[in-house]
Amino acid sequence: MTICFLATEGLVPWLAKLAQNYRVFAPRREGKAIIFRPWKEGDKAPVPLKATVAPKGVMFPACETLVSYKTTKDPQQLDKVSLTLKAPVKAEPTVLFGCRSCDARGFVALDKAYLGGKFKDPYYEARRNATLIITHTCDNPTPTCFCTWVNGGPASPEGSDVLMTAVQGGYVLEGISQKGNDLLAGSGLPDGSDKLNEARALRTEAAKRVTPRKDLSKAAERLKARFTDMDFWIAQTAKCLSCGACTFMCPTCQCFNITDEGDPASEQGGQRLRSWDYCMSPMFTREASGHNPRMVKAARMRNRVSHKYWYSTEYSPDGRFSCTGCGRCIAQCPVSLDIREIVVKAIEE
Amino acid sequence: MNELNPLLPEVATVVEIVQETHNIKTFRVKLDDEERMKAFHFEPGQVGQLSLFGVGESTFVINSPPTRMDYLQFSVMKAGEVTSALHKLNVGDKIGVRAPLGNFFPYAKWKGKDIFFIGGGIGMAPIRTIMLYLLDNKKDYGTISLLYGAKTPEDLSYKDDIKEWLADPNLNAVLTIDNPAEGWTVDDTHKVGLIPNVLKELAPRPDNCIAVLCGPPIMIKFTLMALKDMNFPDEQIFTTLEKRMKCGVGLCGRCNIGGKLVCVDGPVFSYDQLRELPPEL
Amino acid sequence: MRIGVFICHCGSNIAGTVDCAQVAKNATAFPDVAFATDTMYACSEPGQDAIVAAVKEHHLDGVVVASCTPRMHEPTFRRTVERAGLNRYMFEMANIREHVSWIGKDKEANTNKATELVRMAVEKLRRDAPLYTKKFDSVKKVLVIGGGVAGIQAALDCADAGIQVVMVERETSIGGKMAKLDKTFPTVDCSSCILGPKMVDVAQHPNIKLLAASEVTNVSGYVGNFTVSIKRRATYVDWSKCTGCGLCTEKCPSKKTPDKFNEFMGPTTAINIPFPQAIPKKAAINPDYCRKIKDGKCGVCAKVCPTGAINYEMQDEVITEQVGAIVAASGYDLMDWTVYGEYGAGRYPDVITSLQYERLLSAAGPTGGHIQRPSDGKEPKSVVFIQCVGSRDRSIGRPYCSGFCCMYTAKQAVLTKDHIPDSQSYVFYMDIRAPGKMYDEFTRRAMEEYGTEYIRGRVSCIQPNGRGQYLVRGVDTLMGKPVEVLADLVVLAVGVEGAKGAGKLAETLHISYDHYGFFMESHCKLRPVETNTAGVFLAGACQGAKDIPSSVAQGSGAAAKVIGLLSKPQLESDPQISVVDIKRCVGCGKCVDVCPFQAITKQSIRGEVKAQVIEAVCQGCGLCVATCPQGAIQLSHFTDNQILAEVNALCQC
Amino acid sequence: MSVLTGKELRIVGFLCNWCSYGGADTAGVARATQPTDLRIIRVPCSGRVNPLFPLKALLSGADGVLVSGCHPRDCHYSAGNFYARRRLELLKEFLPIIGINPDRFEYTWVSASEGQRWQQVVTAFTDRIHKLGPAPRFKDAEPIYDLPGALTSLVRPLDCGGNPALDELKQQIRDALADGHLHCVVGWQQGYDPIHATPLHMRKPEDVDRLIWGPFNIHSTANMITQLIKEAQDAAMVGVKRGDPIPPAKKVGVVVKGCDSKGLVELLQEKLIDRNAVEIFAMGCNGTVSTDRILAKIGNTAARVSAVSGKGDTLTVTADGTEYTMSMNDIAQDKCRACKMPSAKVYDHFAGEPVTVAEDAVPEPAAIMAYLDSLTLDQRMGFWKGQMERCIRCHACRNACPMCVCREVCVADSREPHWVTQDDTVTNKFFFQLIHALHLAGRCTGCGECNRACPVGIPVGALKMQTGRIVQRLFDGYQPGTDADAIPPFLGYEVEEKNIPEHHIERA
Repeated sequence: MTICFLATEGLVPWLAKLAQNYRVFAPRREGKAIIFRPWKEGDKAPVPLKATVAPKGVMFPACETLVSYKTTKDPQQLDKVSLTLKAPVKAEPTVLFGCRSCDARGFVALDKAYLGGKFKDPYYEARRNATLIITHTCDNPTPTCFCTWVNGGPASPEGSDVLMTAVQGGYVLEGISQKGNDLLAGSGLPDGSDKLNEARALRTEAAKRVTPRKDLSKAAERLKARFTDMDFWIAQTAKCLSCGACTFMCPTCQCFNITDEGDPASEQGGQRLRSWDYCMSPMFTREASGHNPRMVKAARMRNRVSHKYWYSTEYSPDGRFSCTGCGRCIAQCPVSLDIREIVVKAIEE
Repeated sequence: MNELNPLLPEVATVVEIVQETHNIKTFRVKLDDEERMKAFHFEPGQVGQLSLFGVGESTFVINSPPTRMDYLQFSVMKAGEVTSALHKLNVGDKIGVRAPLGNFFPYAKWKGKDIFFIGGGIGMAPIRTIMLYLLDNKKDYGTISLLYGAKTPEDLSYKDDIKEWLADPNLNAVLTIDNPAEGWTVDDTHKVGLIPNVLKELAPRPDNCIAVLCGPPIMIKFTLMALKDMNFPDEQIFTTLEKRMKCGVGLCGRCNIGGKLVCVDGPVFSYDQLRELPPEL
Repeated sequence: MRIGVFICHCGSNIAGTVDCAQVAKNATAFPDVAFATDTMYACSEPGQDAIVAAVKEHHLDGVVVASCTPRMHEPTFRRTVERAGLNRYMFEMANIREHVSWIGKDKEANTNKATELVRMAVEKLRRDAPLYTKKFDSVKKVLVIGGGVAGIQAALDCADAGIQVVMVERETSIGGKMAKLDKTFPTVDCSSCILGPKMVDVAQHPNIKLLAASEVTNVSGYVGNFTVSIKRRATYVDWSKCTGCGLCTEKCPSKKTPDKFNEFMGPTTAINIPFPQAIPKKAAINPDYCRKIKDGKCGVCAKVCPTGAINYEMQDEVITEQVGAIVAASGYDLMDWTVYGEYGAGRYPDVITSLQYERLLSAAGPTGGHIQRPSDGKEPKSVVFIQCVGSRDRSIGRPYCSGFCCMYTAKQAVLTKDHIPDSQSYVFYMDIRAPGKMYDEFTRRAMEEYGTEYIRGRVSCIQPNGRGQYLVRGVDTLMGKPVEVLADLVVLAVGVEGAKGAGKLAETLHISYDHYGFFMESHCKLRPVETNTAGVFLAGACQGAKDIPSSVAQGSGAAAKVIGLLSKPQLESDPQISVVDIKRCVGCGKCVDVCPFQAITKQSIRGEVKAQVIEAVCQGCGLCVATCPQGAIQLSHFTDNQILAEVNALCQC
Repeated sequence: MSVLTGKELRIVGFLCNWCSYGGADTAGVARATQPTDLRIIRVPCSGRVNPLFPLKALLSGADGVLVSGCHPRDCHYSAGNFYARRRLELLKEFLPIIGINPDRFEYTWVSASEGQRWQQVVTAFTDRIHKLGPAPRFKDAEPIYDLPGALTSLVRPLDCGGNPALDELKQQIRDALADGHLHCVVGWQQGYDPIHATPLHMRKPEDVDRLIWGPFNIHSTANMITQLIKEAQDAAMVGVKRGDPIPPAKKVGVVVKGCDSKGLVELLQEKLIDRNAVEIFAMGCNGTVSTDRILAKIGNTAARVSAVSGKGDTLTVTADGTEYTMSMNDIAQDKCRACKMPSAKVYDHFAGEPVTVAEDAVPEPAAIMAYLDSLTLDQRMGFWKGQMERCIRCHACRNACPMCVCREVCVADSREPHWVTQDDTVTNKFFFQLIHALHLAGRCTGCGECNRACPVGIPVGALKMQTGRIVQRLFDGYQPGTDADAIPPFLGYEVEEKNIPEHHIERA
């Protein structure tokens, strides 16, 4: 394991160096929000806080082209039309800088969904392989954070290539994966092993500040038992607005829509787009016939909660939740709906 | 399927269109890449995604059997945006195909058994593929029967096939329509009545018999009840599920029933499998 | 889809400034276009046949024609594609003549513009769906608005064809302007002698219901099924009892009532019958001058009336009629000539209008047919006629020619000489416009036989000379020198405009009108009696200045259109109407609130409220579509996606 | 298609078939030479022209858009142009807030006979657009990411102390619930910490114990109402067979602040809810807070708040063991600073005394509006570009809006009509916000829920405030949600619009 020390004033030059070879995404403040944006030389140091929106968009953009399509007419024979399809599966070398452990762990959950099944998602895979994740371990868990409840923690290394912990005068960088170690080894940064203990102490301190842990080990079993308890779900969901804030903020929500936009016969052709979709929308499962297996929002909430704490445990070989406890869905919910409360109630009541 | 990119369709050409009923058309398509068409392999019950670029994609069962590979056949009932647009296609038009997708009927396990097919309306499409496949391999199976029902005689698809089926000595085919209609003479093979009722009349024996039923949800519901009344065990009843699908390859997350994804874990389920799933159809 | 595109040259009308072949070539690149060509005259028989042939040969399922305005030939080409076996709504037009070739000469820009308009039409057509008309019954009754000679002709022709007619006349008698005329040109025969019998026919025709002293206040509905509200003004005389004996008018003490029929050339009584040949010949009280109604003191007429027809308590009444068609024949009025300060702006009593002069000439007029100056009753010996007062004068915003003034002025000059053989008439004119049959000959007679002195030039001013005469100053532009004429009487040929209140009537009828109150015909040459509102037709001078023969001809023309329309057993509805997508409708009812025709109602489908369009009532304005926030109601053929496609065809940055 | 480079600009016209299209024909017949830039889209009536069409054109590259219809009173369809006049005037006055020069959009009336005038209109408008030059493109604007932090002054003193009438309110609700005629009552309870409240659905009398009232009751209860009424109706239908008479549904109770009640009134105005379907419990509001402002005062967004107490204008927050005191002046929500209706005027129960504001009190313009007004057109375009870049299209703004009743049939998700695509270009994302704003024109009660709900803090409410300003000016101070009998301005018209002048392009 390579351990380096990066002085506070060395951060921006180091990022500038990275930016020469990678697209660098880092959090910056925009209005009240903190957003991951491409970082360029000349930009300020990234904000050392949890971003408002999880950085999953770096691997799984809010909207991307799956297939470009275009038809071409034979000028000699106008009704002879050929169809050309292009699938731009490509990824630039990328560094995701300054996400939290909960964000990095989100990619592990997404890996299960996109790379763990019968078919792999080549778009995600390409970007995942091309991306190096430098995680800024968490030093200020918020009241909505609950990473420790879902087997994570403010400094969980899962999903990260490099862990970075703020210490006196700078940062300790620890290589976690081969990719991460290689990056640090070639970085020319001084050794930081001597600061590792300080970093560890700070992390332990941070972990203590996470909202006291509740035992969710029975979640899958209890949710299964609750499935038909509609009164429970209606009561828990009453205040939900059915918007997509929770799912779009979420580091693990994987669902997407596919739509064709643009006319194949037009000069510029069209694109088959993949865009984020949200299971709280009544449109999500509505069929052409009008039939909708999840017509009421209670059924949709049941699906969302069950997916995260029950279904995912079935399809993940390691039985993990599809939730990293980042708490964004609580903090950013317009009605402050608390998913922790639902799961705990489902278990306890 | 494109091995590298399961979301990238292959270009295909519509070679023939059959108007089955007022709202069902059958499309016969060929992949443009002849090599790939030759190498195309699928199992009965598997589905394909047809793309009409600029409109979208939709899932249909491949209802020609794997034993007859001149073309891939899909039957499309007009319902939403994609199916309506498909209905406007002409022979020679280009579409996209992603196939085969999903699981298939476990016909290997059915060897030596009697098979009773029950198809309602557009649900005849998945039945057609497995039934023709089994008929092409008749020696491996016992009695093969078909009960195919529709609202009116005009709503019966595959009219050319039906003539052959009624004449086929290897198949006991019975047709039914919901209400009496002019020109529909009731006899041993032509009935009037809802599928569950006619089924009870035909009274297939449950022992050593596999029941395969496909059709609209309401028909499935009552036919299942009828089969249970006739003591068909859960594991001998098979059906196919339909859900709103987008990716068809287990990624987009909307066709789940509990932890199962209909697009990759289905569409074929036995009734005992279904009972294990959360009740969210 | 397989679309065929046809670019019309329209001879050189389009091809002169648009490269039609290039436009056709450009069109081949557009989506779904399977065939594109240019054609000399798309609307001609070979042109249409070529379209039919191309549809069949190339298996087209939609056609775009780029030619003139769709307001002209859209119906033509719809029939063409129907002949080719397509639904007639699988057709779009691009207007590359009125909107392109005729308004600019830059061939490059025009060609580019035409290409884009074709592109828009193609994009719209790609989103068209076949539409099917529905049949509906029509009311076999026509409303004729205005009882002048044009309206009378239209009413009689319709009535003779067996159609019920409701004739609405604002005044208490029909007859219109023609009834006020003494003689008519060029034959100088008596106006009331030729009009009178027709007026009587109206009164007596079993198929005509005459509503005088009435005005149309509201029209709703649509072709074949209009509902018309008619306000019948209180005349204070029960016409069912009035015999028209005239006793009341003899005894009426209020003898200073202005006489509208006589163009205010003399007073009349508060209760009167406007003229002897009035139809209906019934008395009516002018409430502004009736002493009983104003002050409650009098009641003479009630006392003398032998049938007890007088009713001072009478109220206005509103009548509702159902009709299938409407003929507007509201006629003309003279413009307000007092804007001419140089002619005295109305201050000089002996400067009068030509229509007032007609009343002086008329034996039934206030002077009994003797020409007397309004100021002193003397017979004028020198009469000056001034032409084009309020016609062809841009300086007061009246650029158009009133058409018939040249002729009646000649007539009046002739009649002046007949009445006062020792008189001399002068006519100041700009040009003499006498294009009708026997017209020019007539003006020649006025000059040559009757010695009328025609002076080509405008009058710059009229000044009283202080001795009871007027000094008329002008320029003789032929001689190139100033002219002065001393006149006893000056007659102004005042320009005409749409009748007072024509604008309001047009709004009631939902038809267009111009600045001058003239109604807009559907096509200036080919559809002169139709309007753009189906079922509403025009007759007479309400459409533009017309003399009697033209008004009569147009009255018959309008009648022919009405007869043609109402003789069909059923009418076909325009299927370009609104359609509700009940899956998207949330039942908020905003469409119901804004629909100008009450064509949308709420229905309950499985307990949920949804909007429903009443197909026969919807007129296809699309207001509901622009109102529905979720786009659940769409206007067939003008859907949001179609208009968006047109926008997108133009704007893609 | 592209414009003829150097010669032409992109000008789109929407002309009604009966008058203006005919007028353009008449001009053509008269060979009235005109500039070639204009492309005409024929529509049946100017009333068909949804203002979103011109807006879409302007956002997609049009340099100018002209709408022309029949003269007022002369509409082929009687009244289409009366509605159009209001809507198009709204659009014209709306454009500056998004950085589009309103001169680029014009509407006028040309009759079929006015060929000459049409020539003048086209010539003058084309000339005007050429003088303005090619329109700045939204996608090319220089983005501005900052937001103004200024606070406006309070229109009345705010108070974060308890309301003594709360017990009275609770008793009213308990009694009503005990009576059994209510499906449920919506109010507020404490959320996951003392500075976060969350909606409370009271179904049993004992649920009422959790009801709170005070500065944290930020959510609009009006938002929930249409769905709850539907829920109550569905509940009544349970067990009812087809053909049976439909039993009456239970009422839905709702606890309201003054601003919430405006939402209800607007819903009543639009006949979206039935007055008999709701039971309104009201109490005077002394102002609510912005949790962001509280956290900013504490100086740590991760602060753990253990207690709050309010007294008069001062709020004391205990966070991470430290007490922070703050004034309502510094932490109140923007809408409360300008609120002139703290008490509901339409209610069934009112607890305590209504809170009032002086009739003549004049609120300061919202800080965001003052800020936008201070920017140039280009900067405003850049501002929206910068803000909208971070929009993730979660539609919380829409779902939190009490007036957005389209829900699952919202045009954001529809392809028929296809107003917005799934493409996440900034322009496309912004267009949805513009649709939302224009759909709310004359309806938005200013509850500010769209702003508050936005997880990434985009001030989308400013777009609606712009429509609010226009509506107030055009319709004599009209305030949506204050009169249940008033017709919303864009669903009505006056034959003579006293505040909408006729636009004479040809004389420009």
